[in-house]
Amino acid sequence: MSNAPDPIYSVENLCVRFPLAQPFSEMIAGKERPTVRAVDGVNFSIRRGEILSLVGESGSGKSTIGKALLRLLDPKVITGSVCFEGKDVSTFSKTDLTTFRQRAQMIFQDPYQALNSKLSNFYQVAEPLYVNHLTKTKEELYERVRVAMDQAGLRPPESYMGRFPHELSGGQRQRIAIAGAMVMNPDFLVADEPVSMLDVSIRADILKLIVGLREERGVSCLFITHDLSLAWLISDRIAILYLGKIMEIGKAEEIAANPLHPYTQSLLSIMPKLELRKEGKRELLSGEIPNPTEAPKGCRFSSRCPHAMKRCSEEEPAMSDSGEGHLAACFLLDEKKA
Amino acid sequence: MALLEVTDLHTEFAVGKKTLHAVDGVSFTLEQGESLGLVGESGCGKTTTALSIIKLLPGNAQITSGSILYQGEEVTKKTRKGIRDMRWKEISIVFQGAMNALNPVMTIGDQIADAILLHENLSKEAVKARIAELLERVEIDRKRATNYPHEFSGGMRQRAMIAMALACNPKIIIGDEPTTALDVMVQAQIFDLLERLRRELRMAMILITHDLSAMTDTCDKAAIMYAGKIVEYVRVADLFTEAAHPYTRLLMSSYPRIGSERKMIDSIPGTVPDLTDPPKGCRFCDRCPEAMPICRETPPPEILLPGEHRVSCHLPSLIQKEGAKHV
Amino acid sequence: MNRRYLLKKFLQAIITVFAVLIINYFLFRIMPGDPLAMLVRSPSLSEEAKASVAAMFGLDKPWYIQFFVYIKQVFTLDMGTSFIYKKPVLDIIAERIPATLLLTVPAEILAVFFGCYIGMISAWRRGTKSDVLGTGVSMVFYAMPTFWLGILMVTFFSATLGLFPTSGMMTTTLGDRSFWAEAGDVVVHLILPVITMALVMLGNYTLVMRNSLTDVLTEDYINTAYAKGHTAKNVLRRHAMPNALIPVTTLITMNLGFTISGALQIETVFSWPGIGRLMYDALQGRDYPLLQGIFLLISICVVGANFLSDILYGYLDPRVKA
Amino acid sequence: MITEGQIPHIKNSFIGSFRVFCKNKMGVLSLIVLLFFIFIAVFGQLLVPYDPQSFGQNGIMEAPSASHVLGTDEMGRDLFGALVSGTRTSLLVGIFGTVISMVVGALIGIVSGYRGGKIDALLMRLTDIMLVLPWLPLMLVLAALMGSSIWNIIAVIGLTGWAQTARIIRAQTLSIKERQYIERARVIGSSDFHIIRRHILPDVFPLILADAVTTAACAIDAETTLSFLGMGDITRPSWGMILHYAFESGAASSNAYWYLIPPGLCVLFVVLSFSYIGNAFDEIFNPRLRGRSENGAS
Repeated sequence: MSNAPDPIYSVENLCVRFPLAQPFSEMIAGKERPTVRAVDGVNFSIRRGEILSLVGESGSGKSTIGKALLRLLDPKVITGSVCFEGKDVSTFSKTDLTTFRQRAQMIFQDPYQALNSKLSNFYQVAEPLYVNHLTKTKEELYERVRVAMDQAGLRPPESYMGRFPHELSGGQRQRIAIAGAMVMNPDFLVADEPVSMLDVSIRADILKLIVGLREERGVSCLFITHDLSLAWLISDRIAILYLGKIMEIGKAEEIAANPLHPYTQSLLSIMPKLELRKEGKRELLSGEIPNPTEAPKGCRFSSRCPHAMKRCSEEEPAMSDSGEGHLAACFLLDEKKA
Repeated sequence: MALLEVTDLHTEFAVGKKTLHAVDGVSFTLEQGESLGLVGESGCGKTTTALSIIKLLPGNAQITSGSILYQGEEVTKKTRKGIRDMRWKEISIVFQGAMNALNPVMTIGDQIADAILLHENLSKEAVKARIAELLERVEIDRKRATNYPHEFSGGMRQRAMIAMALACNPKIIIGDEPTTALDVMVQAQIFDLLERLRRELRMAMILITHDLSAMTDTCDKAAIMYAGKIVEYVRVADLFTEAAHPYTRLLMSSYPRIGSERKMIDSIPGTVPDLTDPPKGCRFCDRCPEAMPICRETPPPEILLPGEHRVSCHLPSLIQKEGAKHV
Repeated sequence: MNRRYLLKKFLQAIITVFAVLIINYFLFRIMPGDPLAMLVRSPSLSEEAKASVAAMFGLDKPWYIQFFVYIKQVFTLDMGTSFIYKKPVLDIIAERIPATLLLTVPAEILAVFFGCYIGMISAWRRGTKSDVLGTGVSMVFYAMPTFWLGILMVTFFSATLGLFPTSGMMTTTLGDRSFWAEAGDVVVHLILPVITMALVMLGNYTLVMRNSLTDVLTEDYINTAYAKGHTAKNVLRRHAMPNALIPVTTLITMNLGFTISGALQIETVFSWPGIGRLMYDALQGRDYPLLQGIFLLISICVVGANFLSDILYGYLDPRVKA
Repeated sequence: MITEGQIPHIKNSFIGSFRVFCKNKMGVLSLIVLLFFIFIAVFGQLLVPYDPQSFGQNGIMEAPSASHVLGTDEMGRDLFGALVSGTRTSLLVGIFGTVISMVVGALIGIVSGYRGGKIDALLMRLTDIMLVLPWLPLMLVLAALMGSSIWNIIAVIGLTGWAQTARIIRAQTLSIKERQYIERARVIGSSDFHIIRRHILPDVFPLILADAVTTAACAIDAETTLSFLGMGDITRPSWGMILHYAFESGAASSNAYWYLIPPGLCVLFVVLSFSYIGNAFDEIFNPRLRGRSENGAS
């Protein structure tokens, strides 16, 4: 872990509002488009060489945050600031953006979809170099592709280059995708559920690869997952998301050993432990995560919280620090302190 | 007499000119009220095994040998009518991905009624009352019987599917990856519900899953399948301490154990063998860290260990284990 | 189906009708070169007719006034006077509508019924001989030029076998007859054109039904139905067909609007005195007011049929939301 | 060691697709029929012993004989010669009309699908309007107003036929746009142009091809109908025009089968071939899109 004081990313009060479908008639009438808040005021930072995990169910906005970090969303839908090395990504000039695209990369969830099946593995890995005109000679291009594939564990690289993604297994494809990200020597990586589509038996390889990049090259990473136990396994810190907002953030060990927010506690209790479970140990929540358009008032978790009080549906709890950067947004914590 | 007894089941698919041995000599028994987990990676034949029981196989698949005894009757010899009468009334299924498994143009109530009326001669009112009771059992408001599937959330659809599966009071319920594509919390809810209903209604259950961890809270016994065969058959209570087959043990170490010591999980290198041309020895030998020369040549013997524990492996430590019996 | 969906579709239809009006306007006025010269290019036009064209289209006024006059004419149902028939366009069209309906309605019913049936059998027995035959025959009729099939029918059944009259709607030389004798005569005249038209439309419905049902049969809920213990026939009847019929029904409704243009060829070949034949005559005689009126009528029929199909879709498919 | 130049970049899917195509018997047969007609269109004139426009020396309405394989028409012209020169016109209209409607349709479809937003809304409204316009009457009116030159007919067919293509291409572009490899292409810094050229066009192209075949069938059918209804180009006789003269001269009632059957059969064979090839393409490239409707086929 790094002691460098300046974070590679700092995110302040990030909100993302997606416009909903609007009839053509209303569009020409100039009516304001209805929106849905996918991300609703999120603050966090990622230190150099750190792996931060975003954990949440579908609809929690975790992938949207990942895209916002990489400036993949329409700037019109974003408010708040996302700073990469102290500079707001929305203010990037064209040249800034070109450098930025080389330094921040992404790994996708589905290795079957993230690679264009009509292009060879070589091209998949070499494409970033092509589109950014990063290599001058063919030899240099070939060498960089070879090194990246080797690093991604595709050995020998030559045996993969001429083939196409559909000739490979899911794990090998994900390695191609990782090689395609590594070929530019990025400093930062968004890994969006990189193992959720893979067989259990090969998840470890991909996770080791990501951890290895951090260990050997100091690559920082935002690891997006729905699986708290995977987040706990590989990351330094974990942020728990619920309906577009961070409920709890802190060191991975802290979150696992001493969860503060009721949502985290419940998530933790249903994680499989591969041991005989004692009766009643699971704290199941009722219902499902509401649609972001119908988020409850006050604390957005209040509609499913087993400890919900009257206050919870009236006002929204602020993040409170319980020491060592372990923060949670819940009124129960205030009561404990008081 | 066991409720369901499957012996040496072989089911094959015709793929072009080749034959794919999807299920290759599978045996297990299921007692009344018992739940069995069929676990394995995708393509190892677990769904085919389950669907063979009610002969719900695609046109290019066929049960080639073996016997399936349901309440002492041979299913493979039943007439079409006999099979149809058995489906849903005796054995029902909760399919994966309830969005597609429910008919989009019928209301939930009508779809449940469709199943009831097919097997029972009930009055309109009785059917209506039954639907309301079923929906409440799965914690859905009875008024929502008039809703269409698309008006339900993912978890609710799966609950409705469960209600439909219970419609004719079956003795066995098959869950075919019932929680894929659902959120972790909803997954836990569905497993919890299935487990509760099974106990209340004293049904037997076969749970098909690729996720070893999902099954451990729900099942009494686990059958670990690899490439069309059951490699290990063990009580879940013993699984964590007694797992004997190298595949089972590797599979167990590919899950992180949150709360204990942080240790990187393991992977199983290599890929599943081609089932149109399976290896002649042990099917796991290419990926097994403990493979011996004999593993490539001879199929492993089945070893009976104490406590209904069966393992198919050549490992001497197993063969010579105390109380081990050869089959 | 909710109100918003209906409203949205209704608005769309209104916008489309308006667009059609505009296209219609420009189509007949803003052509390359001098519009009057363009319009009266036909040498057979008399001076009187030329003057009436100029007056009717108001070509001496600025274009926005012309457009306003045109819109006003449309809304007051004043479509001008036909060159050939020297009567108001609207009256002529109204006279011809019953004949076209008499032809198209039975043809449509026959085509829908047999097309859907053949399509259903083809999909259900996909790959068998009956599928290859059913699909093959449908494709042949689908690919055939409509008028050619009509001519062949006339040649074979009327000219060679002498079974049916070759053209027209009734035999005019017979003088006064009872109503039933006249009706019988019309039916005899109707058989060939109706069969021809039904055969031509049949192919489209067969193929759509087949594709739709084939897709439905691969869905998971079909498997669920089998697992419940339904017989194959019941699965088809209760679970597959209700789903497969949704796109087919909307297509059939949508096609209703196009039926008149299909009738054009049939009516021409069989000299059937309907809207289609009228349009052919108007084209031959370059009768622009009449042509414009018919074109507007057909376009609005199509827009109306589309709107109807949207409503029907919203009614049949519970998934449709605004 | 392999050098970069030896490594394939883009999958040559043509050979693979062709193999799949070859398994479709009707598709292969249709392709052969079509190639035969194209051959006739190009070299056919060499086979005809008579000048198609010359008349007077021959008998009128003669049944087929050794000197006139397909007989003669009411003005004594050799019908075999007319049929051969009609092939050229019909195929010309079919091909050019298709090319225009494909270019327009694909352009609108890709722009609409890729850009989205207001441009998309506007273009799709336009497409919807084009789709509901009854195109046979529209073509007739346009042909009547613009004059019956073959190029006008091609323009009319091209400009009325693109809407269905635009819709299909837009739908496909939308679905491709949502794929993760497009997102990945953006993450690595690709320009819109690069994404369209490298990722969208190659994926849309098979669909354009499949749709082109169907459109070609419609275009030939449309030309035939236009000509039959007397809106054809008199200087370039086509199959439809032969049928027009046949009908006008009362060939139906006088049972002049040699005058009526061959041109219709030619249209039928060509249209049917295009349809079967289209079916085969659909099965290769996009089995899910089979259910689409053909609006406006009158």
